[in-house]
Amino acid sequence: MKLLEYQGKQLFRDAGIPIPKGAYLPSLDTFDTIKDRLSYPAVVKAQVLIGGRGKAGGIQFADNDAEAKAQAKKIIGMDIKGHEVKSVYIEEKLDIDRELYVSCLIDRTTRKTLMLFSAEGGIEIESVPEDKIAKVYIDPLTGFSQFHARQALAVLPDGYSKDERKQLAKMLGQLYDAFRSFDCELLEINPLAITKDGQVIAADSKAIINDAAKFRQKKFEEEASEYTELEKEANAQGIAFIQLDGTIGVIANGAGLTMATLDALNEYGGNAGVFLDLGGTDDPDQVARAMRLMKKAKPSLILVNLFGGITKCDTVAKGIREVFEKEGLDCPVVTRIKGTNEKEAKEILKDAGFITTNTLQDAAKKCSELEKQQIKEVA
Amino acid sequence: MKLLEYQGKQLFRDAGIPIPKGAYLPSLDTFDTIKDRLSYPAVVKAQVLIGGRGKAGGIQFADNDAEAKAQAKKIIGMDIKGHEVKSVYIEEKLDIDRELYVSCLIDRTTRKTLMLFSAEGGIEIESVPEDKIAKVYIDPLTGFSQFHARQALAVLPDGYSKDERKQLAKMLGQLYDAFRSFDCELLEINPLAITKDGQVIAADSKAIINDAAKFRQKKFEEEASEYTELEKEANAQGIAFIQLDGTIGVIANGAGLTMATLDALNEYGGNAGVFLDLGGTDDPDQVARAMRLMKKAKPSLILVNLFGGITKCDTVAKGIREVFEKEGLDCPVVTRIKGTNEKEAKEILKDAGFITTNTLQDAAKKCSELEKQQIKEVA
Amino acid sequence: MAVVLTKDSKVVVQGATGHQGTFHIGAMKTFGTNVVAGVTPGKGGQSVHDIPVFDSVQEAVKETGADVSLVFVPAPFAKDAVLEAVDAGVKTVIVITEHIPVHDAMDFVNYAKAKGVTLIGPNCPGAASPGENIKVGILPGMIFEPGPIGIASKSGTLTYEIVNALTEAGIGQTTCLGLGGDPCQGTNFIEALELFQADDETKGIVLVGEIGGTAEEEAAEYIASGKVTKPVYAYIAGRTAPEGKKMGHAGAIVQGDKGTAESKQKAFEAAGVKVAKFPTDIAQFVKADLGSA
Amino acid sequence: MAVVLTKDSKVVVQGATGHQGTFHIGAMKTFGTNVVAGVTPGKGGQSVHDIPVFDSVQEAVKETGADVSLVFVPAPFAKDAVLEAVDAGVKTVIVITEHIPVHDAMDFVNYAKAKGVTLIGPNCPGAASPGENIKVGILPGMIFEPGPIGIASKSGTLTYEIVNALTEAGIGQTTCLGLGGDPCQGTNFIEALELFQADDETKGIVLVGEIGGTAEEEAAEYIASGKVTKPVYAYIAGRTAPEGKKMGHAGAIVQGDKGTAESKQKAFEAAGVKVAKFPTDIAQFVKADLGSA
Repeated sequence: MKLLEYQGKQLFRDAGIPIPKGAYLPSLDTFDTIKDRLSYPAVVKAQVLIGGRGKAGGIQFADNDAEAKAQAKKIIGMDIKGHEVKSVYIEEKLDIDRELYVSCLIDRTTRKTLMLFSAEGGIEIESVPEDKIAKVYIDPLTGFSQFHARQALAVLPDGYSKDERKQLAKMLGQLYDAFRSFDCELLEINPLAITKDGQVIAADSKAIINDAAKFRQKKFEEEASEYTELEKEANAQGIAFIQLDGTIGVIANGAGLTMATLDALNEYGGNAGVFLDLGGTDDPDQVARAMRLMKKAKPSLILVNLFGGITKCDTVAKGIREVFEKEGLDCPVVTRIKGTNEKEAKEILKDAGFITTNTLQDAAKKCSELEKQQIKEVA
Repeated sequence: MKLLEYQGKQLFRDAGIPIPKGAYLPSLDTFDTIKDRLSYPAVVKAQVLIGGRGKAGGIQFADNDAEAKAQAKKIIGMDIKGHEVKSVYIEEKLDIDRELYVSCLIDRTTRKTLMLFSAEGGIEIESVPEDKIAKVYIDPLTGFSQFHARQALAVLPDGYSKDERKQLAKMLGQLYDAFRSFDCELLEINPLAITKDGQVIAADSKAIINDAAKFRQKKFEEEASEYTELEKEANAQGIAFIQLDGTIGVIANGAGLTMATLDALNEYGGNAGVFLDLGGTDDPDQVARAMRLMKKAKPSLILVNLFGGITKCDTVAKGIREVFEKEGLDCPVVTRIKGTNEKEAKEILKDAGFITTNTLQDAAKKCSELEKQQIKEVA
Repeated sequence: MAVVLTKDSKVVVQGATGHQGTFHIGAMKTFGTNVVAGVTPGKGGQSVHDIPVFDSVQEAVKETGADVSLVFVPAPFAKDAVLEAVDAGVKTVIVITEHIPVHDAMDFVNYAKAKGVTLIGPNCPGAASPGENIKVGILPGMIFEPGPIGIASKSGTLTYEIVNALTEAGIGQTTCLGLGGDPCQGTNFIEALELFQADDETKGIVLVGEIGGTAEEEAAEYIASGKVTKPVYAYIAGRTAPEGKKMGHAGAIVQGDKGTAESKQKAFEAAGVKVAKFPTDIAQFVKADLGSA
Repeated sequence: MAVVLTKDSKVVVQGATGHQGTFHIGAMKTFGTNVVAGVTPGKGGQSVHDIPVFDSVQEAVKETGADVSLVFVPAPFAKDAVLEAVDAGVKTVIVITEHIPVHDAMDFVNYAKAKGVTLIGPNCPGAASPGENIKVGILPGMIFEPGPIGIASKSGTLTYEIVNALTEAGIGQTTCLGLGGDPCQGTNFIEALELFQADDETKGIVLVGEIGGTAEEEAAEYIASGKVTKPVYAYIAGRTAPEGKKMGHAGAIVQGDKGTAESKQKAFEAAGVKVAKFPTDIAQFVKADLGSA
């Protein structure tokens, strides 16, 4: 779950990390309720889950309430790279002297927290030279210790005062603790600002909360989402469902097998429109729910690729059959079924008019041919 | 540093552990200021660092303010096993159904925290049969986890409700966290009470805070001490100084060597009155300060046993000489000096009239003989 | 021999009395696995398929000498279960549970590693050594045959396909390790390669990777360094996955230009690893190199 | 050979620029110790006795290949220093600092152990292997001679007495390990016995114990189990210490009837260990058994 900037700032505040004075404006008509929390000059910032909002006009300045409200009005409703702006965050404009960068993320290789720190902030970290980024690995068995802060601050050039270094070291420890206690996958401060009067302060926030930890992270609601409505519906049902650019719906059991099915389809020129992973289920009801989601995505045809292990092919087939019989399927279905109770599954689906194939390659080839035909027919 | 019961209760409250309602009465004349924090029936408890205060009359009951004040008056000033009662703690009398036991301590063997838990509380844990005590080892690398609570609660007999088990599990986790965050060497709840209405509550407290962690544990002041006035003075100067039953003052460098010197003395029938470890110092000023402390303890004679390694015997000798010359020593001194700059040290002390010996055995023997002579002379 | 699991392994199942635990204790016993104990707190004294259930892993280990723990415990309690198993002294922990918070996984993976415990998973199907008559986890038993190939995989069903194709081609397996599809794995490709390289019976190694992270690239580097002398074959799922989407597994995500199938394929090929276009091609590659077992 | 420290050991000193650090870098160099680096945060680029000082252990290890760290860092910062050394990849950490909070010591002792790092101390004088020309810590160099005796001790000066008496009696030492007088030790008597038992050059072992804890009793049990075949000699300080008083060392305390010298002496004697009444008697015992070296 990605947090909007203002939520990330709340998270920082809870962690003791200094943030500029500011207020969240969920909609224009509530402006009066936040007025007394504003201080000018102020920045009015679009709350969207996408970078580059400044260039897109999503960050504006204001010197008084009237201006702030006018800017908010201008920004709310904007479309920034496909993201509609629904709200703004208004905060005091900082008198920034230097912009730094810090983030925590999960390093898969070492299986530790990786803290990146650089004196070059305010830009994408990818554009900063490697030798100007400190990479600090933090073992979960010990947590953050002062030597981690020293390792990070070692990349600072001359000209940082003792007090600034002290504030930074403190903030790094707080960031790590927040990264853990809020179950983050990413927690970034960019820019990490040092003001002209020497205050170290988080000028922006980027936070991703680990979806698997949502059950114990209830403080933040998902206010903006990159998921489509259908994807959200699927998530709620515990089904891995992703909408893609093409038109063919792919159903398989297991994430790896589903990806492999997409890949095979692509090899033959097919274009997948839905990734639907049944996972380990062979509960016909769950399969039927998945089929219904697939129908809603209106695929031009459906490719079912099953490998039955502990999962039984026939019970999966029952779920598919049920939707087919009771609710109908208005597109061709290509099946490839292999493994446990393969024969029984084929028997169940035999008079449904599905196209049966024996290998993934055959199934993918068949689908691609059908898709080309459909496109021709439409044309 | 040992905490008084009321301080331990404050520690528990900070840790979220339920405690009875109560108030600390540092002296009788402040009774009126705590009146509104009392609830009756109440228990008035002597605040001393020694067990068995109940049997000694240090725990009394009261049904109203007048009785409470009267009981406090009776208890304050009492002598319990050599400990003068200076204050009382007055708390609500619990309607106790069952008494349990839990403690955390440092296990030297495993180098982990050892949690002891038993359904048999209210008595010394030493008198509880081994098989009724759960011993749970907690690795500092992981901290407390629910399986530790399950291991502890496994010794509970039948008859504990699900809710009671849940309260207990929670309290064990809180106790462990408090044990760590307050740098304890021992943290004990005995009895851990379950009231007739099913509330789990800490009815008493015993806490020892690690002296080495005092620099970061400033919440609690040392209100009662087992140390003598001279020992406290020595502690404040960073000198290991312990008053013992005998009359011979022993000075050596290093705790092990000082103990070995006491032991040798004892082998020859001598009775040590002071253990004074100079540690690794050879700063003449620090040695002089140590000698002055020794003088204040009025030993009948002084045994100086030095082994010079990195520490130089001559600089130690200088410190001794300085006190001897400027302030005088009114008892015989027996020395045994060995190691680095042994010769120079002997030279420095040669005309001071000290008795010099070559081995620890000789020195111990000589001291014991002198002591016996002194006793005879007095008699 | 085999790696991780041998016929001497004694298995305790954490989360034994749930639906999944009960079913798979039966399936494992059928396969020949020496399941010696189950654990479900509060259900000590019961039994599942004649296997005694204990309240704690400590007790189970004490009473039965179990040295491998299989964890089916639900995600919120999985960390506690793994720490309990490690402290109880088992040598191997296999975690099937999916959707475990990633910081919990980091905690227990690092703790297990520090204590010298081999951890497989989380979010994995388990492991099987067919020649030793042992499988621990949820892998289907009928696809395996004893033979010379070691398999390490991030994906469940996809691996079953590949193993099944190997078996159908007459090529058996020493051990199949399901490493799991989460970002934080107890055992990664390099560690699996070390195990298989050291195992005399393993003559060839199959790696089933997918998009996300750089474990495949690191494995390729390890192979290229000369530390692996046995032939290695690979399949990588997710060549057509779009950027920024988690493809069913928490770890299967291309971020910017990082974690792409293309990068992994290139790295493997540069290290002399044959990369298959379709999962079942692996069996043909191996057969061509080794002949049928 | 010797244990823990050999002539190949490369030493980095944490807290190099303080009074103690500076003095002992000089003393160690004189003894022959290969001190390769110092570390004091903020003082990187300086040097002490011609030894380069770095800002971090990581940097020191990278630049010099140091594999032993000696910690003089003040107590409040000692935990951070040890964690830094362990993460920097050294194989041995020797902690001289005294008065370290016991929970800090538990943390770093467990972490070092989990990472396979040998930790000696805290609150110890260090270690010396005279035949390898190396001492790491604050032990006086002139008392040592190469020879066949291994020593492990809870006490500093007392050990110097005993080593000095051995040397004067013509009996040298393989390695002398100062284990420290704190309740939580990185290396205890049993671990020291394991090391000395495995060292071919060590022909006899001296343990210098004191009141407090049960490390001596456990060592006695370990010896009695037959795992130590070399002769063991012991001295125990604190026979006359009163109950409940910490005798100079944080760990030297008799609590109730636990941790008494009597109990330790009995346990040792039951295990066949000769226990000396006076420190210097040890040399006579060893001489009688082994003859002069």
